[in-house]
Amino acid sequence: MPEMNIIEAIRDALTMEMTRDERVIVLGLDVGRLGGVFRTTDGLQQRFGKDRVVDTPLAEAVIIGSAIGLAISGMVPVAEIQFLGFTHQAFHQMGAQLGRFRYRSRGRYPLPVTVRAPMGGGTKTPEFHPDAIEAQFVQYPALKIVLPSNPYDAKGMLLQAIRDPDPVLFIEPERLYRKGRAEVPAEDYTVPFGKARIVREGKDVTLVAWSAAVEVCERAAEQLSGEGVQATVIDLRTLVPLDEETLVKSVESTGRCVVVHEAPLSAGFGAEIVATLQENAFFSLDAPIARVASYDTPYPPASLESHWLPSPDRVVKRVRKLLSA
Amino acid sequence: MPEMNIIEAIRDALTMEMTRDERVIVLGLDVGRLGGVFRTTDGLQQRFGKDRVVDTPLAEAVIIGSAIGLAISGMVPVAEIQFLGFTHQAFHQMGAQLGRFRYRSRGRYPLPVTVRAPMGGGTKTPEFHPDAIEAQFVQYPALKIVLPSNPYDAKGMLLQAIRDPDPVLFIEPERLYRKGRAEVPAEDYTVPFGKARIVREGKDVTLVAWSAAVEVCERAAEQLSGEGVQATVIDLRTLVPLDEETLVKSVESTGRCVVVHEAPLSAGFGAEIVATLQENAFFSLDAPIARVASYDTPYPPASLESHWLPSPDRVVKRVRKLLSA
Amino acid sequence: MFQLLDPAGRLRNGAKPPLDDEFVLEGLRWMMLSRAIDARATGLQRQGRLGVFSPVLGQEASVVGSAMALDPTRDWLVPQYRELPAMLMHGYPLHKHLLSKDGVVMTYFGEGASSEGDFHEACNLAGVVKAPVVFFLQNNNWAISTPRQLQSSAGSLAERAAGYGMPGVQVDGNDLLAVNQVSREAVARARAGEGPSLIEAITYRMSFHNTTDNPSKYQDPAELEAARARDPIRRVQAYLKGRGMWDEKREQEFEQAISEEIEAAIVKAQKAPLPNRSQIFDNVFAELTPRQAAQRRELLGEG
Amino acid sequence: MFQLLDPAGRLRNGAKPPLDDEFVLEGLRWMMLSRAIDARATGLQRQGRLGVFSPVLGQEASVVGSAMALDPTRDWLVPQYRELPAMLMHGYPLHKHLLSKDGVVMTYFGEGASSEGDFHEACNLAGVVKAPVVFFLQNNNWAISTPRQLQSSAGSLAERAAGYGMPGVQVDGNDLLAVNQVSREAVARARAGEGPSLIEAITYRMSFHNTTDNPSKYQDPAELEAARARDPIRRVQAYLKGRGMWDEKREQEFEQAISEEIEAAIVKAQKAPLPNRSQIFDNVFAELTPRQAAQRRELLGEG
Ligand SMILES: Cc1ncc(C[n+]2csc(CCOP(=O)(O)OP(=O)(O)O)c2C)c(N)n1
Ligand SMILES: Cc1ncc(C[n+]2csc(CCOP(=O)(O)OP(=O)(O)O)c2C)c(N)n1
Ligand SMILES: [Mg+2]
Ligand SMILES: [Mg+2]
Repeated sequence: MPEMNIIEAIRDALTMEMTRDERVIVLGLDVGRLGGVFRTTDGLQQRFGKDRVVDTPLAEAVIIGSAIGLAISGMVPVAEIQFLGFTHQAFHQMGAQLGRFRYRSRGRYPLPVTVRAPMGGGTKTPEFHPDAIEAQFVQYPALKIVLPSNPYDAKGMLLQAIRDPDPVLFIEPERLYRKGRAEVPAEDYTVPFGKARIVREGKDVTLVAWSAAVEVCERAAEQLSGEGVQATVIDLRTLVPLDEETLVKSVESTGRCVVVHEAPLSAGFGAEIVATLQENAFFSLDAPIARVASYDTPYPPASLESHWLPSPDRVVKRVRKLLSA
Repeated sequence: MPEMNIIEAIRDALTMEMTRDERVIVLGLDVGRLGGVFRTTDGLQQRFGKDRVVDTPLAEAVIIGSAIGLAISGMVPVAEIQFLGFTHQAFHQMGAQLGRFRYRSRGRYPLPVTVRAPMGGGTKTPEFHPDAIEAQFVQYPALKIVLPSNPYDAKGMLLQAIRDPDPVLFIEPERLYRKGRAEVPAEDYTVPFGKARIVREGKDVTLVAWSAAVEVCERAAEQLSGEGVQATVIDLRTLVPLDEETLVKSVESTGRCVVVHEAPLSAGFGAEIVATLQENAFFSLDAPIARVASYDTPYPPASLESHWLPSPDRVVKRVRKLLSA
Repeated sequence: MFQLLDPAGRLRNGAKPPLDDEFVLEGLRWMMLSRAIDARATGLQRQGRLGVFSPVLGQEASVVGSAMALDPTRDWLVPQYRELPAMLMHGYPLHKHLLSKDGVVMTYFGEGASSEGDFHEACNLAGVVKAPVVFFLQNNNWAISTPRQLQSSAGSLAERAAGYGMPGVQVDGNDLLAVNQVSREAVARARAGEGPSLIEAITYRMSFHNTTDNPSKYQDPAELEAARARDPIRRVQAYLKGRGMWDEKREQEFEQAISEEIEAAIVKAQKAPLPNRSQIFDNVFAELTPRQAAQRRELLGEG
Repeated sequence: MFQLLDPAGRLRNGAKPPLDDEFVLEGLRWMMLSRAIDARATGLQRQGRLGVFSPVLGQEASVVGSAMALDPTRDWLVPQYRELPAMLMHGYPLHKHLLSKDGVVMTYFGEGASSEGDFHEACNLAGVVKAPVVFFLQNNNWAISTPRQLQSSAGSLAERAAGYGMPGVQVDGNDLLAVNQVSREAVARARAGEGPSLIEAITYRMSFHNTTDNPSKYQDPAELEAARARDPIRRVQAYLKGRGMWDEKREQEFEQAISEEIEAAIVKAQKAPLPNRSQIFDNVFAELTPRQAAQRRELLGEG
């Protein structure tokens, strides 16, 4: 099986799906000749031409707006936004338009649109670039929100996203883009939405994360294991739809849970996980569910981001506290 | 003491503060000659002139942008957005700009800006208009988010908002704008942020709400009282800052809690309340904390909104279920 | 400002009639239908039998003249909310087909909406990709209470087109013939692959913004009076009269037919079943998420 | 396109020198400082001693000529990120004062940024309220890899000004004298209360977008070569040489002084204390919320 990093896995999925389905169009800033600022679309324009890999003017809202129009007229657009934080500029076209056409047209205009964007800090990019604002999009109930954390999922989930009959916000873990290769099947496969991945299993505590925070939890679990604490790590993969079943089952067995995410704590998606779990696994809980998140401040200067972002250390500390409670 | 409805209380606060502080400027769509689409600024332009009550072009982002610029240059702007749902168009100027100037300028440019907007359904306005998206703004940690639910708070909190040295999103309960008058002091007073209001006290369950949902809880509590169930109703008043103390104390005494809000359930601010309470009142809880919210769909057609929005009935049912658990 | 008919309904400069009389009559019928619906709907709203409603009153030539330039078998119409006759004419939006290779999109918006950033982004992108779009700006002088001169200090909004590399034209929006001509030119241009155009139709909102509005707070009655003298419907009627195609009898026939059409539509609408609450969950996604499905069960008491 | 100096540094049409030689020398010094910082910073970045960095290279006349039109005692400068010499000249932004009654704001942005809707909303509002703003558009032909012609099909971006009721002018952005002149005119206009202006400075990004970029993927080397022949620094040097104000000795002196200035700044920067993690919580609000205060205690291990 070939080995790929996340960038390569994404490129592989795009190439595959553009080959298979002529309706697939890639559009965004610098996706053409440059091949994307992270090179995820490298070589696609040479291969599929300028009509299918389109460099747009610098205007995020109309990138999403065009994707909506293309979808209505029968195409299957994959829009790239350079950083998720730049969707600030396109917010009104995302949830309030992209996420409502099927509903307001009573099913006449389903929008098979994928919006791809990298997210997250740890690479010393300034504010906007790293903004982890995934929870804001969950408040638009007709967008699917999916976040692969590794090359295998990146490919399988992107193929799923493009084929999905509804709009999907596909958020990529920027920090992990080139962090090591893993085996990725060369052939066509999809990873279904709404099915969390159990990264490792342990009996003492459940760590829940998505996107790059999964890697933080893995490192925390490793460290905890050295201390004799066995952690389950769950990679949520998709926030909408949410795999409540896997979450509940795990917490029922461990009785303790820490949710970890890169967004600031307050009103982050971690709160939703806690609210859901305490409702559905209440009588199994041995301790309150904890959250480890970034602090409630704007994104700090690059030299301080490592103190601001959730770290394996902070997760470990939180788990210790839970176990001693 | 004079009696006012919420519209009148807001107008009173604006008039008072514009008289007291020459730096206060009102700007927005139709705020001048028309006096605002809800008449909250009626008569202000005649009184304070066109330089202080400014009808802007139809562009929400630059309304917020101008407020930022005015604040940097020493003014105290109060921007009106006609409906909170129209902030979709201004999202990038709200959290990512208005909410970051003090931080990114290391304190050189604090922004004493107030953004006023009505929110909520129940008046048969179409999508956008009623969108309850308050939780999205909480993910911008340097915005204060405040939501009065009655005339007294509307005046006192608006005076507080305008005088606050930081940006405040002041969300008004549209459905309650003219729903009855209440006593409002004619004089100057402020309602501090971060202090919830205990609307009524009961020993059996705590109902938590903000904005127009407070009225839903009051009606539910009334109904429950007829069934012999005594409910505490807490009006949160401000989401940022959050009065955790009042919440925790109440739930410690009742052991049961239902959070009620108009936003769709998933990732609504109710989740944050639940997450916070289960962490800080875990051992006092007799049952999981419940949420009654709108469903996870786009805003439905007007004829169906009453089924979609949280109703006293749904709250009562949920409380009964909690008590029988 | 391009004009073919003067306010008295005379062809300017003794020009030849540019359109078939039957076509103009058809346009007039749509315009009169629109005006009659405005009156009837406002009445129903005042009786509490209809929700908030925005009349077209005064803008009928602008809406009808432009919409009649489209080919319903292949073009798309993307309205704002003040284009009822266009929607009746073509459906909302034209959806009988996916956009065909030579289909054209006509999109409507007010001078107020044109201050939003999206206007700029859309026009600019359309210019770059030579999209087959007609941007139809109805400048009716008002955005609720905000007058045109507070909306922009541009001399003409059509001038903005140059900044997007497309032609822009200002047309008398109360002149059915002129509106139709510039619209057909723009549609033809788009269809030929030459790219988008911007049309600024100068018209006037002769009524309230919508049924919740009170223009007496902000509108000078003299301005409204002046606008009435430029009434687009009377202009076409005068033109057709001059051509021997219109008289009182004809007017009565039209009005009678229109009134019957409207009453029939009201009866039909009243019989239409009210939406069922389960429809709240229809068409959210192709398939509901488990959480949405659970909420639906709760709503329907199946929980 | 307005020009005073041709690429060889000769005044066009035998015009009289429009600026004091000392002023031009001062401009040249800023331009040369900027270019030297670009080289040094790129070097530091390549050694891993500096973060991502965007050079000004090629645009020095555009940035310096415009910024020198401002009065630092009362005007404001609002840069994008490619205006380092302007920021060194005036601080970022000028903040010694609140905006005074006759203060002017000059704001910089690229032709790429001008495709965003905010450009439109800001220009339009500024036109309506006659804001004392100079919109300075640096058209350097690139937005990362996206060339000007994919950004807009407008013949000139300065033409957009008409749509906002303000004057627009295209100027040779590699001509210090011409940039300064149109900038001073726009500043004077704003200061006189006559409202905003749009300046489109035609220049060329002679380097990468920033240190993470690789222009060989998208740039035709011939185009870069052509741009080098229009180098803004050599143009001013040639002009001053013609006026007997520049020679090799002078050049060496300038370069020597600039190099010392930069090295001193680096030494100073290296000595500056690193920010402390507690600063994460500084200036979020005037006063932290209880929740933020608790988080701060946790961070500092005081929890
Ligand atoms: C984003 C947004 N902002 C504001 C409004 C409120 N609003 C509805 S119509 C209108 C005026 C629109 O004016 P114009 O575009 O000129 O169209 P007209 O009503 O004149 O046809 C306004 C301000 C809205 N619906 N959406
Ligand atoms: C909202 C947003 N979208 C995209 C970017 C990424 N980005 C940074 S600079 C740039 C190009 C800007 O081009 P231009 O405005 O012409 O300025 P230049 O770099 O040429 O000076 C892009 C696309 C961003 N920072 N913010
Ligand atoms: Mg209008
Ligand atoms: Mg550029």
